This record gives sequence, structure tokens and C-alpha cells, in this order.
Amino acid sequence: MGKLPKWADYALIPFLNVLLAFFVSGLVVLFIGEDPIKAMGIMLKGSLGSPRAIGYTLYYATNFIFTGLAVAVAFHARLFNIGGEGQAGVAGLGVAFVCMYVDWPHWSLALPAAIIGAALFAGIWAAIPAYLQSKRGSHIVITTIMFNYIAAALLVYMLVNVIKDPGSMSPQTRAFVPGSVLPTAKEMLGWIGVDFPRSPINISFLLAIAACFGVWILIWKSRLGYEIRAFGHSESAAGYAGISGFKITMIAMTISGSLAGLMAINTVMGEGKRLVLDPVEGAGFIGIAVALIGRSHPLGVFLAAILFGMLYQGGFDLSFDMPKVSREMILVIQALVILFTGALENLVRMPVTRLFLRFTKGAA
Amino acid sequence: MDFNTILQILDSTLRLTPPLLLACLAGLYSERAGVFDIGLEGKMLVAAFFAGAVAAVSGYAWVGLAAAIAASTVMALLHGFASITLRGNQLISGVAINFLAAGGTALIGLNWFRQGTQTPQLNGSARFSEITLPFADSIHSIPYLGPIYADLLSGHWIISYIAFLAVPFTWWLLFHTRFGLRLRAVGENPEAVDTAGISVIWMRYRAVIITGILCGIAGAYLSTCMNAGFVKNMTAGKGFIALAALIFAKWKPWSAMWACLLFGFLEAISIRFPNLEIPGIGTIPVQFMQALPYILTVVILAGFVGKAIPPKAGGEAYVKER
Amino acid sequence: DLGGKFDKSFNEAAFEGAERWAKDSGGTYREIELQSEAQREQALRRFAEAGNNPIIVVGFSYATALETVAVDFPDTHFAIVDMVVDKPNVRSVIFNEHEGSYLVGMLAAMASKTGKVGFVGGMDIPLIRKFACGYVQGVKAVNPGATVFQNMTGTTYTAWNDPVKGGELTRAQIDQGADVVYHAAGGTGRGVLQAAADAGKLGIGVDSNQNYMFPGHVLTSMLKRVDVAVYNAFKDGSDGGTWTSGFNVLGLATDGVGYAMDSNNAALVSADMVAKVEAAKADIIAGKIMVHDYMSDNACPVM
Amino acid sequence: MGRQETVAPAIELKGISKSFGPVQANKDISISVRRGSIHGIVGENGAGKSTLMSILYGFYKADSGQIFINGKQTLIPDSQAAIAAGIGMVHQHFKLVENFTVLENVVLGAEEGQRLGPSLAKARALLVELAREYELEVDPDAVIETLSVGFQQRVEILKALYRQADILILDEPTGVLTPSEADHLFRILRNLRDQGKTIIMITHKLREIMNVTDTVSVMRRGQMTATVHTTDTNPAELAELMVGRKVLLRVDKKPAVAGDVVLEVNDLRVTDSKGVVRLKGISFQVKAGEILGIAGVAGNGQSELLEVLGGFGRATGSVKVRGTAINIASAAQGRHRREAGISHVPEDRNHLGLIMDFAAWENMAFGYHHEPKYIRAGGLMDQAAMLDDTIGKMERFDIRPPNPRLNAQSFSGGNQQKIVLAREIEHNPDILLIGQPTRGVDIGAIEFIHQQIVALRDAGKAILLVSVELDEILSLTDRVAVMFDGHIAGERITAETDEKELGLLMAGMMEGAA
Ligand SMILES: Nc1ncnc2c1ncn2[C@@H]1O[C@H](COP(=O)(O)OP(=O)(O)OP(=O)(O)O)[C@@H](O)[C@H]1O
Ligand SMILES: Nc1ncnc2c1ncn2[C@@H]1O[C@H](COP(=O)(O)OP(=O)(O)OP(=O)(O)O)[C@@H](O)[C@H]1O
Ligand SMILES: [Mg+2]
Ligand SMILES: [Mg+2]
Repeated sequence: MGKLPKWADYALIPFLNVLLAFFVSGLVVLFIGEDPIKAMGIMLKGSLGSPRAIGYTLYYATNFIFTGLAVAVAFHARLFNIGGEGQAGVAGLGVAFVCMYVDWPHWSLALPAAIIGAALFAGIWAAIPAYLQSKRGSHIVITTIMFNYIAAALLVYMLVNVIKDPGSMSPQTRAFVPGSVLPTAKEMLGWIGVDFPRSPINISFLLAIAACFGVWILIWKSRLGYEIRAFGHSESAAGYAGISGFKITMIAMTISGSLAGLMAINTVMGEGKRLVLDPVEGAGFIGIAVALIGRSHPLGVFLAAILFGMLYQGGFDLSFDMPKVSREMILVIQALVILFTGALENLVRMPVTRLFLRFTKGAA
Repeated sequence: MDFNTILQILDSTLRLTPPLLLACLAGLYSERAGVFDIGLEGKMLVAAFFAGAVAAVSGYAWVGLAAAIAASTVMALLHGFASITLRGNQLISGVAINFLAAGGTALIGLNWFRQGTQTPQLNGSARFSEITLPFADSIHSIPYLGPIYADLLSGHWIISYIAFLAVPFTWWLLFHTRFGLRLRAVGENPEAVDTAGISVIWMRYRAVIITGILCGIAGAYLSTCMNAGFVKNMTAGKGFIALAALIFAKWKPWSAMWACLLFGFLEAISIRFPNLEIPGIGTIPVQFMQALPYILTVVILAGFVGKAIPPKAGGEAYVKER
Repeated sequence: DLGGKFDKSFNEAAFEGAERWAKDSGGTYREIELQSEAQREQALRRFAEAGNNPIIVVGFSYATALETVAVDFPDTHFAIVDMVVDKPNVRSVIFNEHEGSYLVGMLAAMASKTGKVGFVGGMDIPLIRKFACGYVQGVKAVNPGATVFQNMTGTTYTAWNDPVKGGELTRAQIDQGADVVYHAAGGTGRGVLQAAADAGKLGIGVDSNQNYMFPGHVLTSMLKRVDVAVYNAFKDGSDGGTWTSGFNVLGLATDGVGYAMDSNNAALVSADMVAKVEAAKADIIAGKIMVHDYMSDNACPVM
Repeated sequence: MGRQETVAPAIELKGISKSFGPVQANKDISISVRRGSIHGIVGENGAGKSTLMSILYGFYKADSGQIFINGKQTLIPDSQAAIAAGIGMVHQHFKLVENFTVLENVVLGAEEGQRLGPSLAKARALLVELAREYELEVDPDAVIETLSVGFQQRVEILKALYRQADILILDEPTGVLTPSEADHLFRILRNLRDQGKTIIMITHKLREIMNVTDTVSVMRRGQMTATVHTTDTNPAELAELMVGRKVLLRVDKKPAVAGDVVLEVNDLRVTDSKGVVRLKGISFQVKAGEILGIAGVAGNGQSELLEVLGGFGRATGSVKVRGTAINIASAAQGRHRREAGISHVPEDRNHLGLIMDFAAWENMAFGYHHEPKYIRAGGLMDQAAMLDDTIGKMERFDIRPPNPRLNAQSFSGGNQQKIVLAREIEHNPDILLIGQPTRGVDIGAIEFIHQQIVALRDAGKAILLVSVELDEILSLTDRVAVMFDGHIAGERITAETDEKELGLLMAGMMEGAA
């Protein structure tokens, strides 16, 4: 099949695919007995219509960026990390330890410490499956799935028996001191005199953007990234070139897990200000979709994460304003977006390519 | 542990295994044909819903089962269309199907029954009843063998027996028929199949349809055998465990059965002994017991099972001309 | 919360309370179910900004969100079920689940022929331990030598919605001799009651009256009148109502918890059993029997 | 053509055209092949030979043109139709299911009835018969991946015969065969021809064309440029027809001026992951300024030898470079080998030498990517330097198309090989390990590659060349060691030996003192 120009490949086709996904979602809304155009309007307004809406959208997107990058980095080494959910959950513990046992005077000190805590816990949680894969041949897909369950059990155990706030009825830690809580967009924009409404978006969003950039440098500019990609494309060739598969597997998974872990900073230090039972809320799984749709490229991951943030936030408004449309509708829309932009991509790509081919041939 | 306890744990194992086993075999057909499927969970869920819904409306479990198979097969065909015909990414398609099933079943359930996302309670013939094997009562008194036959082997649902019979059947189909030979070949080297004059596309579609049928039966087991109706998300990760079992079993039918039995057994153990007391150490936390099946899986995998090599052409669409 | 609206149990009770109020008063209410922690605060704010009053949140997980939002909307009345939020415009409704559980525990012990009964919880969290602890106390009060099997369903959110696992847990307990099984597991409980009924044993429902689900096979249900709390909150908070903020403990004395008797279980519970339970109930109200509350010291003396 | 054909030709193609997207692989091609003859097709890499044959076999569909089989116009929309028309094909890359047995591969697609048992039994009987008739012995229960390529090829031929093919197409059948295996194949082919079958054979080796074919066609850039009787032509003419210019068929080199010992291998032993002993004590030396050839039938330990020396296999014994021992006990030593002055052109460029999904400029640094010249201040890869470097190498090695941003897989086999060669030779190593340098590469490229190797030798470097092509060994090397069953069966001065002696050593029939 002939080549498409880059703009068509990376912009036109995804756009048409998302459009198609929304069209089918509209049919579903119609089936439920609501007005799809109105629903679309609510979703757009709910996710982008006001500074606060944007704040929430980006808050969710922050989570998805981290988990999406995590899956993407592992993908480049041809490792399928389904364990983002567990890695982020364990990272929640790491963040909680950092913030509970030290009463930080200022967030600027707490944040680096929490990054280390989150990355350390999640990194180790991902490194064990990596080790088992390269030394014992245990399939990483199974082990990471298993580690999700084990992490969930660990979290419940810790929250109920070890680090529970004794004054509270619910399984959660005590609230962190203000010095351990990250500044929100409202505060930060307040410093420069901009009035921004309350929303959970906080400085971790900037951290996420930095992570995107960092991953881009890592994968496409650094020597390590070169080796990771080489290993991912061909294990045998990597061996020929003197690249150690064990080393790459360990490093790639540790980085991947750490990235997934960073999302816990957003939810635990930024939003919850304490660790609750489920600090991940499925973002680990959404990260898989985000990475796949974003073609494992940081920019793609970023955009896909924003899209999923919009769906999440807009979907909330939708179920708020259209009682007939329950929260499950959002899942369906997400599914359709994943389906059309990812799996059914060629539905659009094939005819578009043919069109381009005819056009260019005609011109030549 | 006395004989009775062992029997009960094994009985529990046999109840927990069928949905895993059916889903695992379902995955086996698809992946042996070169189509990876992480959407087993979603297909099972859709099937569980339609089994529950249609059985409730029609009053017949068999009709529910048929509906479950049909619905699950439709999802399987969607996966096939995406990954075989359109050469889409098989992982993405599977993820999408899981999301679609989770949202779709709840949404339709709410719309149809207005009982939240559940389907109505099933009673009488709308539910499969347990089958007593012949002579179960009369030989019950024979020591050991009697109870093993009457209590352990007898008294399960028809689908349980189907699940276990599907193992030798699958083995026979895969290794002793023309269909099986071609199916395995298409997952290893589709070009060889193509140059032998067999349609790769059609072979893969057939495999995917079988996957749909088996997932359909697995889903029906959840809502019309073990339970009496559909509850949202009732598959609770079984599709992923089945996938793990499939890799564990290295894509072989008999091994798949043992792997699923092992998972079932580990879960039965953790159910039976939620608060294990170990003298000198104290009570093992319940969370540890709940995580035990997963921990043991990792241990077994790392300790005893070597590298699992998937079908060579798995995960990639067959493209002749790029 | 947790189990979703139609769990036939906790959340459904809240829903029913709201429905009843709407029917009685002709008022309207709005509701939403959430999928994320961050949405809790957002939802509260949205409701408050839209002028909804009162706003009722059901479930302990809302406490944090409510603490901040209640300050920002001092003129709005809030009510929270299952948790204490100490703010001037918040009514915190707490139930003495341990008292209700105690009573159904007694019934379980009396109905049991084997001296073995079971409990299936959703997740091993303090609230569920509170249920379990009260239940065990009730069982032991009737039959000190009784065995109580306890299982928790799981460690992820699916634990509240896993009737398959619930059913299997119940079967395992029945295998071990239990003939009455009490659940506090949201949607999972459906599987518990089903399995008990399938085996010809007895189940005990929770939160709502679940006796009707398997007539003749549900011994009783531990009522937690979330519906009453919701109904009252709506009534008091709407126009012409008399709102009171503060601490609101609903126990046996106020009929906030209790056990369900109706035509579905009349044949299962003898007059004698009722009499004994009623006596205990009176004693608890009178303070003659102290049912230990797990939450008071995070411990349970009988477990 | 002089003679008049009396019977209809077995195959006649008229005006076949085929494009893959923008690439026109076949342009208006017409040929006819007489029944009971062997017809050769030659042409450069990418000339369209495989495409044409794949169309005949129904694997690709032609954009236009007609096919006549035995004089009758035949539509061949898929391989099933080709099989029905009596056509069998042995592809350049075998189409075998690697973890199936021979029997299963043979019956695949030609089973009778739903159950497998009877088909397998019938096939087993037939295989015995075919084996007797055509010298095609092979263990029916052997799993393909355990067979040598020569045997795998037999399976492919058996597949075609089992389907009662009258017309047999072979795409580069000898690319991976040893001389004796090739001779055996040719005996089989002549035998088949004598039984009345028609054979089309694609090859890059003109010697084979002259040896076995009756007629030969030359393809160039998608077109058929000539069809002649083999007896009416000679290799030089064919080469010129193929490449469009005169080609040197012999390597032109001066006698070696050997210097000090650079590489010294002592008692090297390797046991593979399955526990099979692959190298059973190998010792040899290579001096500066000489080419040591390692001859031998594929699978006698040459690959393992290269792996260990290249740094990605484990072994015992000792390897010294200029007297300094190097670590052969652990794998992943590629980087250290390169730092020790060893470069390596691997036998299997697709799986080892190149990352097919990497652009040429990324492949050009592969294995050397840690070198300072590719690293910028700050520790990142210096992409500008890598691109520049690649452009230079592409020019010097005449790699086509000279586009450094193209993925490796978009280059033809010959050009892929040149990318690896350019990378390894220009690194200017003390020792060059080179495996099967011209496998599957066309004549024009072979000439160039051989010149490069000789030039490196003349610059005073040590070269260890592993090849299964005796021609190549004889014309290129200064000394030759023959491997058999993990041993060195004998060592000779190239100028003092011949094909016959080496052949005996390769077959393990002669123990020779060096
Ligand atoms: N499946 C395909 N898709 C796209 N292009 C192809 C395909 N197969 C071959 N081509 C292109 O068609 C042209 C002819 O290729 P073909 O394989 O027929 O060459 P060849 O003569 O067999 O070369 P070689 O000697 O290397 O085997 C080449 O330019 C190649 O790039
Ligand atoms: N499916 C394809 N898509 C694009 N190009 C292809 C495809 N298949 C083959 N080609 C190109 O066709 C040309 C010849 O292909 P072919 O497979 O015949 O030779 P090869 O395997 O690359 O080299 P060799 O002849 O050394 O084995 C190469 O340029 C190759 O990259
Ligand atoms: Mg070719
Ligand atoms: Mg070729």
C-alpha cells in the first residue's frame, strides 16, 4: 500500500476515526432515547466549556498520561505491561509513607521525596515481573496481571491494619499536612494573578508534561532508548550488537512502572490529600488504550490522554444532566473510541489511502 | 484435613473451574489460529448478560444459552473483522471489546429491565439445574469411591460437564482432524497455509467463531448456573485469569485443563481457609489468603514452567502485499 | 456507593427513600452515581451550585469531599450517611449496624440446627468488621459454643459485585456445616442468598428487606434504614421542613436498624424466637446489653 | 528461436504486469516454456523474478496479462487453482510450518477427508515411493525445525510432487545449499525432467544455469530482456544482460602478504541451550593480511563459531586477539569485541545484522552506537552525525536507493547486505568475521562485495570468512579450514587444493593433516 503524507497519517485519519466513534456513540444515545446532538454538546461543554471543566479534564488526563507513558515505554521493548494498575496502587503506598511519616514544611520538598517514593515502590513492583520474565521465562503478561491482584490485596491490608487513620471509620490514611499537599492550578495561577476556579488539577500536570518530554528524549534521542527499541524490534539482533536483554528488560520495566507510579502523586498528594482504598480507579487499564491509540509516542499518548480526560469529565456531566444516560455510557463511548481509532483504524485508512493514491497518480 | 474436607474443596474447585476452562479453550482456538484475544473477559460478560436476560424473558435456560452464544459470537466476529479483515491491532480490539462489554451490558440492562443494571432473578427452568449422574445415590455408600462419584463428580451443571468434555474434544479436533491441522498451521505460518491453497482469512474466522461460542457458554455458566441472573461486571476478571492459564498451559488443551483446575483449586483453598492459623506465627491476614492464588501462580510460573512460546504468527494480521 | 444503585441492599435503600419522599411530597430530586474519587467533590459542588437543597451523600467515602464543600456552601444543607462530618450545616447519620447485626445473629443461632453459621462480607474494611462483630456477638449470646465462619469476598471494587464468588463462599461455608449465612456484601449478597436457597439453607439479607428475594429461604434481613434517613433528610431539608444538623445516630431505639419480619419469612421465625429477640432488643435499648461496636476501638472481643 | 515447437508449451505467459503500489515489479512480461524442460530465470535483486513466479502460482494476482497452461488459457486467482493446474512451487523463503512434522507439512491443504489419520498414512506410503523414485529420502516424522535447510527443501519438493505437480517452480533453490546438496538437487531436477515434468528455476548463479537448464530468460527492472537456449550463450553474456554492463566473474587479487597472528583460537567448545555439543575443540589462527576461509556444510558448527567470536555465545577454551585473551564465558559481549577490534558481518542479516524496522541511518550505527562519534555532549545520540556518516557510506558502497531515512526492510537483499558490510568494513577492524557474504546477492553486488573484502585484506587486516559456497571460498581465500561435525576436518592452502578435495573434507570422508 502506498504511503500517506504525514499530516494525513497522524491528523486526518485519527480525526475521522474519532468522528466515526462519536457518530456510533450518537446512535447509542439515540437508542437510549436521548438527543445525541444535545449529549455531544453537554460533553463538550462539560469537558472544555469552562476553566473548571478544563481543570477536571486535565486532572484525569494527568493520570492517563502517566499510565499511558508507562505502557508505551514497555511497548518499545516489546514488553506488554498490564500491571500499571498495581504499580500505581503500590506507588500510592510509597507516596503515603513519604507524606505520613514526614511532615513536610513545603510542597517543593515533599514533591521530590514523593516522586522518589512513588517511583521506588512502583519501580520495584514492575521490576519483579521483569526479572521473572528474563531470568525464569515467566510471561510478563501473566505476572503483571497477578501483581495487580496482589497489589490490591496489599493495599487493603495496609489501609485496614497498618496505616489506617484511627480516627476515621473508613480505610484511609490520615490527611497529609498542608506542606505535603501539592499546589493546585488555582493556587499556582493565583501566584501570577490569574483567577482560576477550584479543581483538582495540580502541579503534577506539569510533571506529566515533563514526563512526556523525558520519554521522548529517552526513546528517540538517547542511547538507552536506541537500545530499548533495538531490543524491542529484534531480540536476536540486540544480542548481536552486544545489548543485554536482561538489562534492557529490567530497565524498561522499572522505568515503565515508575511512570505508572507517578500517577499516584496526582491522585494521592494532589487530589485526595490522603491515601484511600483505590487510588488508581482503573487508570492503569485506560493507560493501555491510551498508549495503543497514541502509537506509543509521547505526543500521541498526551493527545489520547486528553481525549480520555475529556470523555471522563464530559461523561460525568452527561450522566449529571441526562439522567437516562448512566455512567456506563461513558464506558461505551470510550470503547467505541478505542475501537475506531485503534482496531478499526483501517476502515478509514484503506479508502483514504486509495483516494490519495488516485489523486497523486492523477497528478503525476 | 479429613477426606470430607478434601472432597469439598475439590468439589468447589470443580464449580469454579468451568468458566475459566471454557474461556481458556476459547482463547486457545483463537490464539492457535494466530489471533490474540484479550477480549475473553468482555465476550464472557456479554454472554452472561444475554443468558440472564433472555432466560428471564423466555423462561428457559437453554434459550438463554443460545442467546449467550449468539451474542458472544457477534462480539467475536467484531474482533475478527477488526483484526483479520481490517488487520487492526488485536490487542486494541480486545481492550475495546472489554470496555464495550462492561459499558454495553450495564447500559442495555438498565434500558430493558429498569432494575439497575441487573437482569431479573431466574427461577425454575430459566436456570440450569444440577445433574445427578446415574447410580450416584446407589453407590454413595461405597467407601471413598462412592462419595468421590456421588458428591464430587455428580451434581454439577450440564455446562460443567460440557466444559470438561470440551478438553478431549479440542485435543482431538486440533491434533487429529484436517481442520485442526490447518488451524494450527495458520497460527504458525499463514503463508504456508495460503500457498497450500487454503484461505487464511476463512480459517481464522472459523477459529474466532469457535472462540465466541465457547465464551458464550462460559458466560451462560456464570448467570444461569452458578448464579441466577446477571449482575454487572460479574465476570470479575475471569477472562484475564483464563488468559493467564492459557499462557501457563502453553496453548495446549490438556495443560489448559490442568492450569484452570489449578486456578480453581487455589481459589477454593483461599475460600475454605480465609483465616489460616499457623502455629507460632499467628493468623495469616485474610488479604494474604485472598492474594494467595495469584502469589502461587507467580511462584509456580517462575519455579516450574519454562518459557511459553506463543504461536509464531500470533498477534499479526496476515498481509500478502504491503 | 460501592455496590451501585441496584444492589438490592444498601444503595437501593437510599434510592427507595428518595423515591418515597418524591412520591409523598411531590418534590423532585436528582441523583448521580460516580466513578472517580475526584468526582465526589465535583458532584457536590455541582449540586450545591445548582441550588439543590438538601444534598444527601450516601457512603463513607464522601466525607473528605463534603468537608471542603460544606464550608463553601454554608447555606446548603448536607447529610451524610455512614460517616461523621463535623460542620454546622451537615447532618451526619450513623447507624448502629452492630445492634441490628446482633439481633439477626441471635436469630441465626436460634434457627441453626448445626450450631454453625456463616458471614460473608464484601471487603475486609472496618465498616464490614462492625457488621461481623455485632453478628458474632448475637450468635454467641444464644449459643456460646456456636461456630461462625467468616469470609470476605475480595480486595478490589469488584468485591461488592461478585455474586459468583459470594455464592461459592457461601457453598464453602455450607459444606462446613453452616446452615444460616448472613451477608454484608452489596451486590455480592445476591449470590450468597441464592446459594443458601439453592442448598435449602437460610440466608440473611442486609440493609434493605431482602426477605422477598427467596421466600422461605431468607431467614430475615438486617434492616439499615438508609431509606428513612434519606427520606427524613429530604423532608426536613425541603421547604417547610425542620432541618437539624449534627450527629444523628440511628439505632434500635429509633428503629434505624432492626430485623425484617414479613409474610416471606413468617414460617421461618417462630413466635418464641421473636420473643427472645424482642427481649434482647429491649435490653439493648435499655442499656442492659452492651453490644460492642468494632469502630469504637478497632477491635472485636469475640473474634 | 530456430526450432518449431510441435506441442503446446507447458507454460505460456502473455503480457503479465504487476505493481505493488508505486513499484512496478513486472512490466508486460511474456515467456513460454517447453514441456519437459528446465528453464532458468536470472536477474538482479528486485528484478521481479519472484513476483512473476508468485503470479504463476496464484500467490499474487497480476494486474493484467494471461496465463496458458498446456496451451489452454487458465485463470489462477489463488494457489488452489495453481495446484489444480498442476503447478507446484518451492519458494525462496520456505513456506513450511516449522513445528509440524514432515508428514503434516506434506498433507497440509491436500488432506483427504476430515480425519487426519488416513491422510497421514497415505502420505507416508507415498513418500516412501517418491523417495525411492527421486532420491528424496527424508524422515516423515521429523519436525521441520530440526532439519537442515537442504532437507527442508526436499520437503517443499515433496509437497509439490505429492500434489502431483507437472510444473515445478523453484525460487533460488540453491541459495542456502552446499555444493553437494546442490548437485543432489540438480540430479533430482534432471530426473524429474526426464519423467516429463517442466521446471522453472530462479537463481543468481550462472554456473548452475549453464549446468542444468535447457533454456534461460534474463529479467531486468521488471522486464524480460532475453530468452535463449543455454547452449547458445555463456556466463559473461548472461551477466552482461542482467546488469547492463560487463561484469568480472573472477576475483582479481594479488597473493597475500601475511603478517603477525592477530586471532588465535584454542580448543573452543560450545554446548547449545538444548545440550547439544556444537563445537568440539576448535583451534586455528588468522594472520594480518590474509583471508582464512571456513568451508563446510551448513550446520557443522560455523554459526556457533561466529557467534562466540562475535560475542553473543558462550564457550570454553581460549580466544586471543593479538595475544590478549578475550572473555568468551559470557554472552552480550558484542561491544567489547568491537572495542577489541573485531567486526562481524553475520550470516543471518535479517535476524542479526539489521533491525528491519530501523532506518538505514540507525542501522549504520548498530553495534557501534555507544561510540563517541555518535554521542553528543549531554549523552544523547548525535543524529546529525549518524545521518552524515550514513550518507557517506551509502555513497561509497553504492547502496540503492541512497536514502538514509528508508527502513532496512525497504532495501533489497543485496543492498541490505551492503549496509551491513559498509558498517563493519568502514569501522576498519583488525579482524573481520564475515558469514555468507553473498548469500542471495546478485552478480553485480557480489563483484563489489568481493572487491571490498580483498581491499580490506590488502590493507593488512585479518579476515575470517565463513561460506558454504565453494566457489567463493576458492576464489577469495588464502587458506581454508573445513568444518565437519564441530571439528576442523582439515586445513589447506587455497591455491594448493581444489573443489574435489574440499568436498571430501566437508563430507567427513577424509581426515587431513594440515
Ligand atoms: N509483497 C510486495 N509488496 C510490495 N512490493 C513488493 C512485494 N514483493 C516484491 N515487491 C517489489 O517488487 C519488486 C520485485 O521484487 P521481486 O521479489 O520479484 O524481485 P526478485 O527479482 O525476486 O529479487 P531477488 O533477487 O532479490 O529475489 C521489488 O522492487 C520489490 O521491492
Ligand atoms: N512484502 C514486501 N513489502 C515490501 N517490499 C518487499 C516485500 N517483500 C519483499 N520486498 C522487497 O522485495 C525485494 C526482494 O525481495 P525478496 O524477498 O525476493 O528478497 P530478499 O529476501 O529481500 O533478499 P534475498 O534475495 O537476499 O533473499 C526486496 O527489496 C524486499 O525488501
Ligand atoms: Mg526473489
Ligand atoms: Mg531474493
